[in-house]
Amino acid sequence: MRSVRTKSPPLATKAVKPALRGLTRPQLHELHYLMLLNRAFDDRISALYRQGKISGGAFGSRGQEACSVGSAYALEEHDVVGPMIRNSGVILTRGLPIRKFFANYLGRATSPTGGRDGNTHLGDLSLGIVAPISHLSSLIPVLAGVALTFKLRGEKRVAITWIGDGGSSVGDFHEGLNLASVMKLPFVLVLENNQYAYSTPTSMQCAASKFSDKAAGYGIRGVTVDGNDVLAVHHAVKDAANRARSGDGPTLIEAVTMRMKGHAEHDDAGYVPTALLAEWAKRDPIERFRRLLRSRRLLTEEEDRATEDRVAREIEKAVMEALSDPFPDGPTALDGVYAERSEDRGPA
Amino acid sequence: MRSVRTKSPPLATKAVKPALRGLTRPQLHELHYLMLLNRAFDDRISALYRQGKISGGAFGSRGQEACSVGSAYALEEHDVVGPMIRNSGVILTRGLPIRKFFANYLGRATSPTGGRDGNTHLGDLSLGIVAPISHLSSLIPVLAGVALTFKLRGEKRVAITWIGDGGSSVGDFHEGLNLASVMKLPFVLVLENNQYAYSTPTSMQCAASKFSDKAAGYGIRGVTVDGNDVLAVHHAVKDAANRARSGDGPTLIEAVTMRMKGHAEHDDAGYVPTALLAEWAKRDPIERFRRLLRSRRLLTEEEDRATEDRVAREIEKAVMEALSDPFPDGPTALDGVYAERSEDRGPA
Amino acid sequence: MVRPDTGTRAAWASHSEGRSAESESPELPTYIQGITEALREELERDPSVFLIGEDIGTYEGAFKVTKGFLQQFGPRRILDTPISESAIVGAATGAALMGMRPVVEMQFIDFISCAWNQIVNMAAKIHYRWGRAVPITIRGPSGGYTHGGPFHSENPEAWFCHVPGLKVVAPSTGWDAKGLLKSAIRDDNPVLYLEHKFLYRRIRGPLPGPDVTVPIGVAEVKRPGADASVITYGSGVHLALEAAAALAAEGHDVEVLDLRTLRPLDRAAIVATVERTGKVLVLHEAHLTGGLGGEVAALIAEHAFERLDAPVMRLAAADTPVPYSDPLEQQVLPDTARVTSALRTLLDY
Amino acid sequence: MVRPDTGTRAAWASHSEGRSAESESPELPTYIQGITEALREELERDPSVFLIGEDIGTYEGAFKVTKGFLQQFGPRRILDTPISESAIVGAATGAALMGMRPVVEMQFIDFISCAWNQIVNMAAKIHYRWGRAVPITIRGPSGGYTHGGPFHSENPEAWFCHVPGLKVVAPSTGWDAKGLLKSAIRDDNPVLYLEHKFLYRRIRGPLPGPDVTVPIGVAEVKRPGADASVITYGSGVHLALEAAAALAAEGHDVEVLDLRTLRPLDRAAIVATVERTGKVLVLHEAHLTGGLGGEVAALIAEHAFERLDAPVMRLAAADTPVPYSDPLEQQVLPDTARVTSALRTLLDY
Ligand SMILES: Cc1ncc(C[n+]2csc(CCOP(=O)(O)OP(=O)(O)O)c2C)c(N)n1
Ligand SMILES: Cc1ncc(C[n+]2csc(CCOP(=O)(O)OP(=O)(O)O)c2C)c(N)n1
Ligand SMILES: [Mg+2]
Ligand SMILES: [Mg+2]
Repeated sequence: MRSVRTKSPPLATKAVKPALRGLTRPQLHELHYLMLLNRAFDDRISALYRQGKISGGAFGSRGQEACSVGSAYALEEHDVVGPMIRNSGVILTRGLPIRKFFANYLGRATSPTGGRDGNTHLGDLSLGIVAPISHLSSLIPVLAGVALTFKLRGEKRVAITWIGDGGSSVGDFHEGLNLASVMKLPFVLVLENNQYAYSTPTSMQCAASKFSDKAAGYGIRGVTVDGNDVLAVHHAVKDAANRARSGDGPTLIEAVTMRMKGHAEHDDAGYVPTALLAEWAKRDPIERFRRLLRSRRLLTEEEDRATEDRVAREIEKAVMEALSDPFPDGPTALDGVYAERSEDRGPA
Repeated sequence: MRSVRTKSPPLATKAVKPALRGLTRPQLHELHYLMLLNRAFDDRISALYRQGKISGGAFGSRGQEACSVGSAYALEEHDVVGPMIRNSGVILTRGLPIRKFFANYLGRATSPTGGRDGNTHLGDLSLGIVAPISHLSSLIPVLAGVALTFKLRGEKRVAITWIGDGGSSVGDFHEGLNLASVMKLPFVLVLENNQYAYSTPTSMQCAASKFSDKAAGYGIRGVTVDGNDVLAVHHAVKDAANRARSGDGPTLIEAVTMRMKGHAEHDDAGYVPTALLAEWAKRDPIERFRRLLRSRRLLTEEEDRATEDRVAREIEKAVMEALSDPFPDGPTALDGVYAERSEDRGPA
Repeated sequence: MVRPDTGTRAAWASHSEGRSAESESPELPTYIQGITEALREELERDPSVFLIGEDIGTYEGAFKVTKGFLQQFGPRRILDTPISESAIVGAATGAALMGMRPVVEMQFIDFISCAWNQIVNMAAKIHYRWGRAVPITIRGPSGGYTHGGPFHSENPEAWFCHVPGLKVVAPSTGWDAKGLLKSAIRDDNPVLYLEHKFLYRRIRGPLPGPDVTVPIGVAEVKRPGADASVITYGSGVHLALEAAAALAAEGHDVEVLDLRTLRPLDRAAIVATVERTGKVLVLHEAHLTGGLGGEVAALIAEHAFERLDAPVMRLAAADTPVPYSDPLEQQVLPDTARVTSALRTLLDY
Repeated sequence: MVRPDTGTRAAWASHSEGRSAESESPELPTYIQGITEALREELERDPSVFLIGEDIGTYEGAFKVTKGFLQQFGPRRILDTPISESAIVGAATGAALMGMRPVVEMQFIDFISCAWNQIVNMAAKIHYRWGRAVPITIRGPSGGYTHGGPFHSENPEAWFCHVPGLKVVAPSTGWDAKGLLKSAIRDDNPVLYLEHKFLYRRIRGPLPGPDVTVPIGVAEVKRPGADASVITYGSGVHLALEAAAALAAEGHDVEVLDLRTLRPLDRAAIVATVERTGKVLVLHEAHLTGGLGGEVAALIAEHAFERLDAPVMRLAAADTPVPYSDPLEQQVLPDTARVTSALRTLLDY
C-alpha cells in the first residue's frame, strides 16, 4: 500500500497555512496534480485509440475529474474502492503505476489483469481496488459486502463505489444500497450524474428532480454536490466516510457534473446540445480549481507549469514503457480459471 | 368480463343516501361481502391444507382483507390486476368463480391453470388477471408493460399490482417502478406492509420510516394509508387510478397492515410477539368495517347475518364442487409448452 | 411456496422410503443433518466462515438447516438479510475478496435466478480476470417430487455447468452431503451446492467425522455392476439403485455411478464405467434438452466410442416446467419404473 | 464497451473477409442490413410490433441497427428505456399479454444476464402455466473476435436452450438473419434471437423479400458433402465453410450443416447429415463444457449410433471467460486452422 496517494489528514488538523477546507497546500497541489494526471491519462488513451493501439473500448472522463479524484483522495489507505469505467482518476489516486494502467488498456502481460480484461476493469487489492464488471451497478452489492466484512470484523474501514445516472436504474443499485442501508454498513455510494447515459438523458433514468432524493427511501443520508468542485466532492466524501467509520451507515452522494465527450471514443455525442456543452465547459473542474488556487495564492504559475510538466513526463514515460511491454502468450489464456494457489487469497 | 365485481361509480357520483366516502349502500354491502368471502375462502384453504387436501403451500391473508378487496374494488372492469400470493381477495373481487379458485389450490383440471400451478398463481385475461410467479417483485415490470400498452394505445385503463414489504427489496421492484415512473405509465403499486416477510421484520427490509418515502426517489406520488380501513384503501387506489387514467403517472401506495397468521400454513409465526398480534387483532379490518356500517346504520344485523350465510353457502358449494372436480390426466402434462393455437392470443 | 419438509404423495416416496439401505436404519442421521453438521463444523473450525441468507437466523431456515445456529454462533456469523438474492451473492463475493468464506443460503434454489448475473459474471470471472480467489458457497434446496410447482422444483445445474469459474456439486447421500459441503466451503472458488429437498428427511445413513471431506471432482460407484451403467446424481441415484435392485432380481447386474460433482466432471470415472459395462443410461431430474446428460453422452461418444455396445440413452424430466398437480408432476419427472424400463431396453440391445 | 463495428485484429477476420461468396460482392447487403430490414418490414406490416431497448431511438442503437427508425415510426413504436434489462423484458411480456409483439434489443447480449429471471421464469413459463401466448423477441449482438473481453463476447445460447418455453435462433447469413427475425417476431412464443456482431458488416449476400421468412426449427445444409459433417451455427458456419474449402483442395468433401435454430433442434436434419457422412464434428463458439455441442452429440449418439464411423468430435471455445487481449482471445476462440485440423483427424479416423 506504499504508493497509495490517499493520506489526507483528519478534517480538523491544523494545516500549514494557507489552507482551504482543511487541506494543506501540498494536499491542494496533489489534488491539482491528480486531476491533471487524470485528464492527461484519458487524453492519451483517446490518442492511443485513434492510433488503433487499443482494440477494445476507450472511455474518458473529461469534465468529471473532480468526482474521481476528489472522492478517492478523501479516503484512507485501508479503505476499499470499486471504480467504474469513468473512474480512471480513482485508480490513479489509489496509486496504480501509470504504466500498468496503460498496459491494461493495451492488453499487455504486465497489466493487473495480464491482458484478460481491458480499460479500468482491473483489480489490485494491495491498493484496495476491486475491479468492476461491465454490467452496471453490479459492484454495489460487492462493495457492500466489503463494507459488511469491515463491520463484522470491527475494522474502521470504508468501502466506496461509483455509479452513473444510468446505472442507477439497474436492480443491483437498489438491492445493494438497500442491503447496506438496513445493515448500516460503512459504505459510500457516489452517483455521478453526468446528464447522459450513452445517448439517454437523465430524464429517462429518473423522474425525481434529484438523484439524492432516493436516499430517503433507504433511510440514509443523501446529498447533492457540485461534481465539478473538487473540494466539495472531497468534503462530501470525507464527511460520508467519517460517518460510515463511526457507525452511521451509508451515504448516497450525487455529484452533478457533465460528460464532456461521447460515451466512448467511437461516439461523437451528436445528441448532446452544443449549448449545453459550452455552458459546462465554463465550469471545467480543473480550470476552476486552478483559478481558485491561483486567486488564493496557493499555486504559483511556476508550480502550475511544473505540475503540468511532471504530468506530461510521467504520462509519456509510462505510455512508452507500456507500449514496449509484451503481449501475453496465447496459451496462458487457458490458465487460472480456478484458484489453486493459496497466494490468491489472504487478508485484505 | 360479465362477472367482474368492480364497477364502482366515479368518486363524485351522487350516491343514494346514506353513503360513505362516495360509496352507495349496495357498494358498501358488496365490500363487506367480499371481505367476508376473502376470509372464508382463506379459512377454507387452511382447513383443506390441514386435511392434507392441498399438496403445495397454503397462504392466508387474515387481517389484510381490506388491502385486497378495497383496492380491487376501486378498479374499472377493463383495468388489469397482478395479484400476489396474499391477494386472494383481489381474485375474488375480480369475479373468478370460487370453485375455480379452489380448484387451482387443489390441482384440478378445471382450474385456470389446469393443475399446472397452484394457489393464487393463476391468470385469466377475460377477468383482467395476470398470474404472478413466485419470484417476488417480478410482476411489477410486467404490469408496467401492461400499463405501457394502455398508454401506447391511448386506452384509459390502469394496471395495478401488489408487493410486500419484503418483496420491495428485490431488484425488479426498483426497475419496474422506475420504468413506470420515467415513462409516466398508468400504473398503481400497492405495497402491503404487513410487518413481516416470512420471519423477517420490516426493519431488515427497509431503513426508511415509511415505505412510501421511496416514492420521492422515483418522482412519483407516495401515500401511506391504514391498510385495515377498507374505505381508506379504496379511496387511495381510486384516487391513484384516476390520476393514472388522466396521465399523471404511477402512485406508490403503502397500506400498513398486519399478517395475522404465519407466512403459510406450516409456519406458526412463533417469532411474532403475541402482544403485537393482540394489538392488531383489535383493528381487524372486517370487524372494524362492520362496526362502522352498523354504527352509521348502513347495515342491519339481519343483512349482516344474511351476508355471512351467503358467504358460507357459496364457499361450501364451491369447495364441494372443486373437490369433486377431476385431476388432470398425466399425459396432458406434456402439452402446451409452446403456443400453437391462435386462441392463445388476442386483444385483451 | 411448498410446504417444507413434507410432500407426501411424491412420485417415488413409496420407493425411497424403506427400501434403500439407509432408510432402513431410522436411528441414523438424515441427509439434512449432514448439511447441518457440515455447516456447524466449518463455522467452528474457521472464523472466516459465515452464513448469509433469508430467514436463516431467528427462523433457522425455511427447512431448519440452521437450527440452533443463531444461538451458538451469534448474529455476526449467521446473517439474516432482506429479500435480495443478487445483493446477497454480491455481498458474499465482496466479503470473500476480503478474506472471508461466506456460505449463502437460497431459500429455494429456484430463487438463484435472481442472482444469475452476480454469479456468472461477477463471482465466476474474478479469479480469471484479476487473480483473486472468491471462496463462496451457494447452497439451497433443489428438486421436485414435492408438488412445489413451476417455481419450487427447479434443478438448475446445467446452466451453471456451462459457466467457467464455477464448481457445481450435487450430493445424493448424507455422507456426500456432509463431505462435499465441507469441501465446498474450503474450496477457494465459487461452488454451487445443490441439495435435494426431497431427500432431506427421507434418507438416512452414516455421516463422516469432522475431519473427513468428500473431494470435489470425484465420482463414486454407488453400486458396482457388469451389464450396464446408470450415470446419474442427486435424486437419480436413488431411482437408479431401486431400478438396479429390481433388475438384479431378474439376473441383471447394473452399475450406478454417482457423479457427485457436476463441474468439473470426473471424466475418468465416466470412461471407466463405460469400459466395464459398454452400455450407458444417463439419468437426471432436470429437463432433458440441454441438460447435463448431453455433456456426459458427448464425453462418452468422444472418449469411449469404441467400447460402446449400445447407443448412450438419456432419461430425464420432460421438457416442460415442473407442474404442480400430482398426476402432472409424476408424468414429467423421472421415476423408478421408467428407469427400469429404459435399462431393460438397453440390456436387450 | 467494445468499439462497435470494428475489431480489426480478430482471429479470423482475414479469413472471412474476401473468401466467402458473400463478401466478394461488396454491393450486396450486409448481415446487419438483414436485421434492419426485417425489423422495418415487420413494423410496417403489423401495428402491434414495437421495439424497446436502450439507446435505440435517438441514437439508433449502439450498432445502428435501428437507423432512421425513430423518424419513420415515431416514439410510440421505437421506445428508449432506462438501463433496466429486467424491467424491459418484463414490460415486453406484459405488453405481449395485451396483444402486442414487442422486440427487445439488448445493447450487447451479455446484458441479458440481468434479465435472466424474467426470461426463464416469467416469459417462458406463462403459456404452459395459464395458456396465454407471449410473443416477444429478444435480440442482441453476441459473440467474440472483437476484443470485447469477458463481458462483450458472450455466446449465451446453451443456457437458454435448457429452458422449456423458449425458442432460440442464431443466423449465420444475412438471408437467415432477415428471414429468421421475421419468423421470430411473428412467432407466438418468446424467441431469443442471437445475432453475431462480428458478422454485422463483414459478410454480404442477398436478402429475402418482404414476404419470405426462414422457418424456425429448420436447419440448412450450407455446403453438401460426403466425407464428414460439421454441425454448427452462427460464426462457426464461416469457419466450417473455410475449412471445407481448404480441405476440398485436398480432395475431401465436407458437409456443413447450419442448425440456424438451436431450440427446437432440427433432429431430422442432424440425423440425415450423419447418415450421409458417418463422421461428425460439432462446432460452436460458446464454451465447450455444457455447450450445445453436448446436446447435439447426445442426439447423434442416441439416434444415429449405428451409422457413426468415428467418435463425434466437438470443437468449441475453451472453458474460460473470453479474454480481451488479442493473443489470448485467439487462443480461446475457435479458428479455421483448428477446425481444419479437427476435420483432418476425423477424416483420417
Ligand atoms: C446492465 C447493463 N446494461 C447496459 C450496459 C451498456 N452500457 C454501458 S455504459 C452505459 C451507459 C451508462 O451510463 P451512466 O450509468 O450514466 O454512466 P456514464 O457512462 O454516464 O458514466 C450503457 C447503457 C451495461 N454496461 N450494463
Ligand atoms: C426472489 C424471491 N426470494 C425469496 C422468496 C421466498 N419467499 C416467498 S414469500 C417470502 C416473504 C415475502 O414477504 P413479503 O414480501 O413481505 O410478503 P408477505 O408474505 O408478507 O405478504 C419469501 C422470502 C421468493 N418468493 N422470491
Ligand atoms: Mg451518466
Ligand atoms: Mg410482508
